Parts: sequence; structure tokens; C-alpha cells
Amino acid sequence: MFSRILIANRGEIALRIIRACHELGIEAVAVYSQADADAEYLRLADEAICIGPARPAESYLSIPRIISAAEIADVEAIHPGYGFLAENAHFAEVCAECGIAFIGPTPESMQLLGDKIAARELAERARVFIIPGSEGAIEDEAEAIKIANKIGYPVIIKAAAGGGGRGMRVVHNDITLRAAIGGARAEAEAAFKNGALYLEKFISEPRHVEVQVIADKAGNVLHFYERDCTIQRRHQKLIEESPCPVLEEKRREELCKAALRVVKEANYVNAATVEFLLDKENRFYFMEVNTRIQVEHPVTEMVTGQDLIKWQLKIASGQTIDLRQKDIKHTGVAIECRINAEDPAKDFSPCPGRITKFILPGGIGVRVDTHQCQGCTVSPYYDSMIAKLIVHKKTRDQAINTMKRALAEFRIEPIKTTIPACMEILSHSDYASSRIDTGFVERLLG
Amino acid sequence: MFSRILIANRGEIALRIIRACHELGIEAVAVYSQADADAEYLRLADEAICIGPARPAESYLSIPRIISAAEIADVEAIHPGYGFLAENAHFAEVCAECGIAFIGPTPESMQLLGDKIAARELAERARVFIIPGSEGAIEDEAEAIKIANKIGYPVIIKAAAGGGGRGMRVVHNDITLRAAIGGARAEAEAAFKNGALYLEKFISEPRHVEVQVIADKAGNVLHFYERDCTIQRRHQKLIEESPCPVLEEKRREELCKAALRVVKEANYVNAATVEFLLDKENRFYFMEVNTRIQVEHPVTEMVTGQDLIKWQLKIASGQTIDLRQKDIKHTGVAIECRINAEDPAKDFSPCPGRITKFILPGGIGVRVDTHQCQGCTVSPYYDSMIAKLIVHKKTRDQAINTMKRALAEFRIEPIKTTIPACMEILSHSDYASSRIDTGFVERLLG
Amino acid sequence: MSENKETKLQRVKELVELMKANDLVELEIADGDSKILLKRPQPVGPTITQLSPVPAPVITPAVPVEQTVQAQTPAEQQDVGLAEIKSPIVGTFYSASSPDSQPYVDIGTRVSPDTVVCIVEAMKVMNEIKAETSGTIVEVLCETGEAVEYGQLLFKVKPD
Amino acid sequence: MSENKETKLQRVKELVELMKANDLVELEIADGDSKILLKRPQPVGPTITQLSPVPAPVITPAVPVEQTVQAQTPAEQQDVGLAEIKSPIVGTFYSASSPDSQPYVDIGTRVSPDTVVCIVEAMKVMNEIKAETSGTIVEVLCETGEAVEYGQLLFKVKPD
Repeated sequence: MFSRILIANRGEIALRIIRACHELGIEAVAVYSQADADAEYLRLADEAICIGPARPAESYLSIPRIISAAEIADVEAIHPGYGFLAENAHFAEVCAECGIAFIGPTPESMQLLGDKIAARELAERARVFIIPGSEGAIEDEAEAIKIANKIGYPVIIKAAAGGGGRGMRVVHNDITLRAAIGGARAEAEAAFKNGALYLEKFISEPRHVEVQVIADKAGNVLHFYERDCTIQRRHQKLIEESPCPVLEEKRREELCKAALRVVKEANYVNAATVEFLLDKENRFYFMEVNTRIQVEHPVTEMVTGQDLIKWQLKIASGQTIDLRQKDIKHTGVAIECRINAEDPAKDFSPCPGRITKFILPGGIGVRVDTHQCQGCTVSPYYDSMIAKLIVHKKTRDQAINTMKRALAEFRIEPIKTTIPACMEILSHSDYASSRIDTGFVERLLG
Repeated sequence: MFSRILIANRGEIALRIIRACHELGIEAVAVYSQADADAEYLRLADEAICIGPARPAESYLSIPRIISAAEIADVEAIHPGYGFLAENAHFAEVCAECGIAFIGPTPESMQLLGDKIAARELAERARVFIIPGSEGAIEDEAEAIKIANKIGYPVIIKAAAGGGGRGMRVVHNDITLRAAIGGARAEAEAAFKNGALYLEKFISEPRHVEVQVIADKAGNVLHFYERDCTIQRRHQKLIEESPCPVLEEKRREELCKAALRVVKEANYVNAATVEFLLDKENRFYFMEVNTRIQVEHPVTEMVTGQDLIKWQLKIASGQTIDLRQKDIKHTGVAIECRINAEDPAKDFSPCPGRITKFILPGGIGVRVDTHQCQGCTVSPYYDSMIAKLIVHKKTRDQAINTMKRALAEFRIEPIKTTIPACMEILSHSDYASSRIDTGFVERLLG
Repeated sequence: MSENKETKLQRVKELVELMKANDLVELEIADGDSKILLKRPQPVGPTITQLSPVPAPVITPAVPVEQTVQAQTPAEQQDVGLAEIKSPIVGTFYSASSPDSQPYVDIGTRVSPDTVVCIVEAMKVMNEIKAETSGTIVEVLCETGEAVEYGQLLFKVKPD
Repeated sequence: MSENKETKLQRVKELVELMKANDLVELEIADGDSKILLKRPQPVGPTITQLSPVPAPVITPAVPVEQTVQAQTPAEQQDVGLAEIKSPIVGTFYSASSPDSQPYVDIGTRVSPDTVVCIVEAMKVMNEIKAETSGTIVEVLCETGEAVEYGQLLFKVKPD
């Protein structure tokens, strides 16, 4: 096992990684920007190094600065967390060149799975359903129209390099398709410096379901069951849960096995999440693979009792997984609410500022992952997440009930947060009965 | 189920009960003294009523004031928590007279089990080993000497109505026994208004082990396994864990069954804890029954996944327990540290004051039960407990490891707490290997 | 020397508590070479002019507030020098000994320390509450049947 | 000396925490030659009258404090008007281009904005750090081989 690593991230995930390190007897070196200089979680690191000013490009996104910090701190490995450099294959390459272990997959896996068209092809090879669509990037309008007519409207145009909704268009006939391609290409070009587009059948009212997977260098690949992340707003997940409440046992097993096949096909190592769309008939279609730990990983930790960050560290240090698939049991129901500093009255725009009152909820089955505290400041420079509130109970009704109790207890003043929005969703009869799709939150809250 | 109850207590247990109530859809009315008027947890109650000044006798210990509050708040039941009036049979009687359900046993059970001699006799009838000793109160010196010679020195003198070490003496021969009786009687008389004494064989280097039991009005009695509370200082528990690390499976089953027999013999209803001494050969001897929820109940909740306060509420409202003994599984290891505002450098004297920095530990398997928060004050009027820090992990080594990590994270400033003492104990090789007895902490910390 | 500084910090903290407790805005202690100066923000303004007459403040015992709330109204300005009769127990307030009786006291009634001003019922016991002061009742703050908690204000009395 | 500053910084931090926690706006402790004056923004007050001349604030990059910390000591009073050269990157500090070479600069060296004052190595690249100011080096705060973080103070320069 490593004896000393660096965490190339900030906030709650940095603290989460520090905790895992300390329980494994690993020293954790934190890096921070000047904007985070007075963050309390930095005190828990064994060393903290200022790497630059607030702007991410000059701190958390700066590969030279992070590598320099790793060198002066004399660490064996770097954990990238999520966001920032976590899915930057070049960063993983630089780490390798510098003789520093990257706690994540190889640069090749990242590159392969980061390309949506290549990932689709890989899923097909792994005999996993993909959404019917173009086999690769579409050449021109004529080809797009031909494919759209073959698979049937509505279809969705997506950026090959994309994510977060940029470069995406849903179209219902030849005319709107023709009109949409140019704009989508320009958007993709601007956002990802890659204008390649592909086309898929549009799945209406889908759920978002994903499978947590861990693979080691010896070729062991295990799944840790699924998470349902259907509650999202503008492609930002807001509430996640496990198990997926609408999935029958047999289908669930198929889903998890499909995820394993994808990861095996990619010769993948470390933690990954295989994302699927679930249609109204509970047919699942491969979407993409996230090659990092996800924000919502605690949901899986609660229902499986497994510490995913520790697995990442163990695998990166060369350990093999000493678990068999049947040792991983799924118990009860876990739900996570993301508590962001956002003002729902202002279209969920970030609401940074100083927290003058911060009282965490507690009790049986309640976990709060947060780096914030009373007197701390929510920085305007980074994402607005204040805390992840996770509950774990025997049944979904109990979990919803406890989550509502915990949300009501959580006091964060004076900034606005997503607590009322989460409360509204959890109190909705359609959420209780799981009659929801990925458009639910936008229909409810706008 | 009740729709509205009153909590005749304060602090973390009041908050704990509020949480259970809210998850069951019960309104919780809090009472408070003027010293607690600005306590943040009162905001979580559905109503809060000031019942008197800081002095417990005029507030939390005042039966008329609490009953008046219950009447004006129009509640159906009162939960007494622990301490204060929780084991006051007269209070339970008054509740009954006023038509208010007491969330606990009947006054008769409390009286019966509150008398140590009667409780010993009851345990004998239930075929549970008791420590050899006088069959009832000792009449005079001559009788005491006769018994002591029969069971063999060393023997311990105890107050029949007692607890907390008052009226207790360990003696090693006829001369010291003769000398000790008068003083013990006077002390018992002063402390409990009852000078009755009894005599027992003194068990050297024992462990303290207790069994959590719940019984309903229909006669169902279930145990929730044992807690080991050997880590105590001057009869105050400091660290508790479950399971007892030295108990083999068969003996453990015998212990739990013995506890069930005692509770059944007493026709007991609601939550109880049957306390035992465990000698160096792991023979267990009945000590006493606590007729209330205990401070350390979360340890049991973590390993069984059961909510004990909810069971108390359900049973008091007349529900029968819809669990069978085999449904109650014990999983993993839980440890609780009591974080008290005490200064170890000043012989653990209470250290009240304002908390200017309060950052809770977190992460997988960490639970903190606390009513305190940053900016709040630890009152000099009541017990000095700030928080209960509980961890739950698969193995004891992991639990100790995570507890140390959590203790290191816990920031409470500027007041002195038991965190360093807990850390010292948890880091001790004798604790790790469980080679301890009830005298361990005093030998370590004085 | 370091212990001296430790002591000083402790002293500053105590002074801060003193300031807060007494709502001071500035505190300076000079002693030869040694000097301590502390300032807290001026409360928003010395007077709040409220143009509309405002009713007596609503007391919400369930949510006590730490700060001293300084809300002056014309009615309250008269309070200067008034004595207060508070409930010594939790219970139900009755202004008279029975529904048919006259109230023990009303606005304008003169009271002496032994005058019974109301009853607070607790556990079926009717507790006669005495004025414990001398003067004239100028305000009655509770109504018959109302629940009162410990320390709740019942009457205001203008002393003789 | 550095430990002394460490202690002082610790003390200032505690005082700042005290101020924040208690909403103080000003805190001054004078003790012989030593004086600590801390001010936080007045929430409403229009003007703050400062009677004593105030030195340049000491900036502690690793633990910046929201407030302006003004910690005066006789030694630090000399800092008034000094320019600072800080590390623009994270890396390893070298005072000279090779172990055998003379340091780029030392106390007393005159520098202009383009003068190379040291090297900070990051990712095997030797980054020459320039003075970016004119004057005379009066203090060198790092030693060869020492790790420096972003914003860390390297030199103090007395301007011309």
C-alpha cells in the first residue's frame, strides 16, 4: 500500500479521500488554491500546499502545479477525486511519466471510454444494448436523415466528445433535423474542440440508472449494484438512490452483468460507473462509462458496506480484490440529496457566502459528507455543493421518511440551498411511487 | 400510536427522542429550564415549554411542573429519557393517575427492580447466577461476619437502594468488615434515605457486560445482544462496545437468555438493561436491571439496525413487537465514546463554557448524537456530556481504527473534553487486545 | 511570558463575554504600558421610529432568541419603571376564582404584595398567585384558560 | 525568531477567531513595545477614525484571514515600505544556478525588475524568478532545496 499520496482536488471529496487514507494508514497531502486557504478540512491533511490563485486553471486544473506539489511533497500517488483533472487522460500520462501512480484507470482506458462513439462500439462488442443510431460520427445531413428514417423519429443529436447537454438536440422530422445539425456541431466545436456528432433514437421519459464497478490489475471485475439517478435538473443529478426502485430482480442482474462485460471489454482497472438509460419497459441501453469515482458513490457504500475510495487506493497500489461477487450484499435502501448553495428562486444560480449557522442532521442511518462548517465560506469560484446528505434504511418508505426528517433538521444560514427543492421532490407522490423520469424535476421546479 | 408526547428531559436524549417521534409521525413537546432556553435542539420540537429555573429540582426533576406542562400541552404520553425522573416510580404513578402514558415500565416494576435485594431474589428465581452473598439485608455485624466467612473474603458491602458507588466498601477480613459497616450504612442513609446493606463476594478484575432487552404488554420479550461497558472511570461509563470482545458464542447466548429470564420473571414491559459482572473465567453474575433507555443504547442500534426509542414508543402505545428473536441479527462491531466537557488535567471535573468551534467527524460508519453546536454553551447545571461518538464497522480493529480517526477529526474549542482520554484508551495495547477490567481506566488515567 | 499571554487571551475572552452580556460597544483598559481596547458594532441605530402604533410584542417561547431585541413602541415606552408579575409555575391561567366571578384584578386595580392577582392551575391544583409588589395594574397580558409557562409575564404594575 | 512569530501568529489567529465569533469590530492589545490592533469592517458605521499611523499589513499566504491583521513589533516595523518577492509557482527553491555557483542575489544585492533572484524548480524545469521590482535585497527567506508553495515570500526588497 502507498504510504503517502496527494489529493488533486478540494472540498468534500478531498476530505472523503483524507478519511480513507487515514483509516488505511496513508499520509494525505492536500493542495489548495488561495480561495480555499482557510478551509477547515485542510487541517486534517498531513500536509497542505498552496498551488495557486482561486482560478481553477491556475490551481486545481494546472497539471504542472499539481505535479510540482506532488514532487516537493514526495508522494507515491495522486488521487484526482471527481471533476477537475479526474478524467483528463493527459494528466494521467504526466503522472506516469513522473513515476507517480495515478489513482484511477490508465490514460488509454480514459481516452477510449471518453470517446462516446468508441465507447458505443465497445459496448456492442460486449453484447450490451446500445440505443439504435449512427454507427459512428455522421458525415453530413444526408446520412443523418437516412439514419433517422431507418431508426425512426424522434432522434437525438449528440456531440461525440460531449457531456452536460452541450451539442444535444432532439428532433422529430427531417426538417428540424436539417436545421439542428449545424447548431449542434458549432456548440460541440466550441465546447469540446471537436465537432463530431452522432445520432440516436430518442428514448422518451427514461430513467437514469448506473452500475458501480471496480476492477483490479489481475482482471477481477466486480459490480456493487446500481444507482438510480433519475432525479436531475438540466443534467445535474440532485437525488440518487439504490436500488433502482422499478427494476425487477432478474433485469437488475442483467444490468449489472452488462456493466461488467463493458468494463472487462475495456480491460479497465480501478473504479468506474457504467451509465444506462432505462426506458418505460425497463429495457436498458448503454450510455457511457465514467472513469472516476462519482459524487454519488456514498449511496453504494451505504447499501453494500464497502468503502469505494479504499478500493481505489488498494487497487492503484497493486492489491487484488479479495472479495467475490457473492460477498457483496445489497442491504436496504440508500438515498442521497445534494445540498448545494443555490437559490431556487433565482433559477438555482449559485449562492455563495459565509455560513453563519450550520447544524448537521443526525440520528440512525444518517450520513453527512461535508467539508463545510459554521463560519466557513462557500466560495464563488467552485461548484456550489455544501454537503451530501445520505440516509440508509431498511425500506424505501423509511429512507424517504428519514431523509425528510434530516432535511428538516439541516440548518444552513443565511445562504439559500437546495434543501427546500429536495424536500419538495421527496414529498411528491410521484417520487414516492417512483413514477418519474429524467424530466420530472424540470416539470416540477422549472 | 401516540400523536403527541412530551419529553421530560433535555440535551442529546431529548433530541434523540424528537427524531424518533418525527420519523413515527408523532408531535414532540419539549420542556426546558431557563438555562436551556437558547438550546438549538428546542427548535426541532413541535412545542417547547419553559418549566422553571436552571436548578433541576425546580425544572427537570419537578414532577408537578412537568405534569402541568404535559397537561397544558395536551399530550398523551411522557418519555422520561434517562437520568432525572426516568427511574422515579412515583413519577410513573403520577403519570398514570393523570391519564398520561409513561413511556417505560410500570411503577411496580421500577420499584421491584430498583430494590437491589429484591432484584437479586428475582434473579435467583429466574435461575440466573448471582454473586454469592447475603440473602437479604444484613441485620448486624455478627451476621455479616458469618456470611463473609461462608462465601470467603474479599467481600463487598453495598447499599440495597444504591448506585454510583455510594455506600460501597470492599473488605478483606473480619476487622475491616466490622469497621466498614457503620460508615457504609451512614453513607447509604444519607444518599438514598435507606440504610439497608447487603454483602457480596467481591469479584476481582471483572468486566461489565449488559444485555439490552425489550418487552411488550403481550408478554413478548426479546434481547438485542450485549454491550461491554468495562471502560469506566469511577463507575461512570466512558466507552462502550458490542459485542463483548471476550465472550465466546455459547456463553454469549447463555448470557442473553439469562437476561430474558430475569425480565420475564419481573413481568416487565418496555426497554430494560440487565447488567452483569463477568469474571476472569467469563462466568457472569447478575448485578441489576436498569428500567430505562441507557445512554449507550446507540451501540446496540448500530449492530442490530433496530431503533430502540421507536420500540419504546410503540410498546408504550400498546403495539406488540412484530419481530422474532431470530430476526434480530448482530452485525459487525460498534463502539461508543462519550465526549464530555471535562478536564482530564483537573481530575475530569466538568468544564462548562461556550463552544466557539465545533466540527463533527463524519464518514462511513460514523454517527454523532449531539444536541450541541458551534456558538452553544455547555451549561454548568447539568451533566457534562457534549456528544456520543459511535462507529460501526465490520471488525473490532476497523472500529477502533475509525474511532481514532473520528476522535482526531472532532474539533471542540475552547473547552476541554474527554477526547484525549478516549484516544489514549483506544490506542492502548491492552484495550486493543481486550485485556482489561473495570479498573483499567483508573489505573491508566487515575 | 507565554503563560502571561495565555492569561491575557483568557482575560480578553472574559471581557468579550462581559461586553456581550451588557451590550457594551466599546471597552478600553489601560494599565501603564498595557492596554486592551475592544469594540463591537454599534447597534443599527439608537432609535427606531415606528409611525404606526404597534401591538404588544408577540412572545414565542418555543423559539427563544439570544440577542436582546430592541423594539421600542409608543406603548412600551411607558414601561419604564413598571413592575412585572410573572408566572412562578407552568399551568393554566385563570383571572377569576370561577367562571361567574369577577376577575381578581383588572386594569386600574391597586395591589399590595399579598393581593391575589390570578390563579395558575397546575395538576388540578389552583395556585393563587400573589402580586409580590405594590402599585396599580396597568396591563393584563393573559386570558383565562391560556397556558402559561414558567417566567411568563402576566401583569404589569405601576409602582406607587 | 521564527518560533516567536509562529507563537504570535497563533495568538493573532486566536484573537481573530474571538473577534469573528463575537462580532467585534476592533480589538487592540498593547503591552510595552508590542501592540496588536485588529479591525473588522463596521457593519454600518460610515467612517472609522484611525488616530495612529498604521504599518503595512503582514500577509500570511498559508492562512489568510478575512480581516486585515495588523501585528506590530519593533522588528516588523522595519518592514514598512518593503517590497516582497513571492513565489509565482509551487516547487523547489534554489538560490543559485548550480551548487558550485554563487547565489543569484544576497542581502545587499541591488536588483532591477529583470534581475533573476532565484530558481524555482517545478517538474524538472528550472524557472528563473525575476525580481519584478527595483531596490536592495534586505532579507532572504528561503534556503536552497526548500519546498516553496504558491505565494510564499522569498525575498524582501527595500525600494530605491
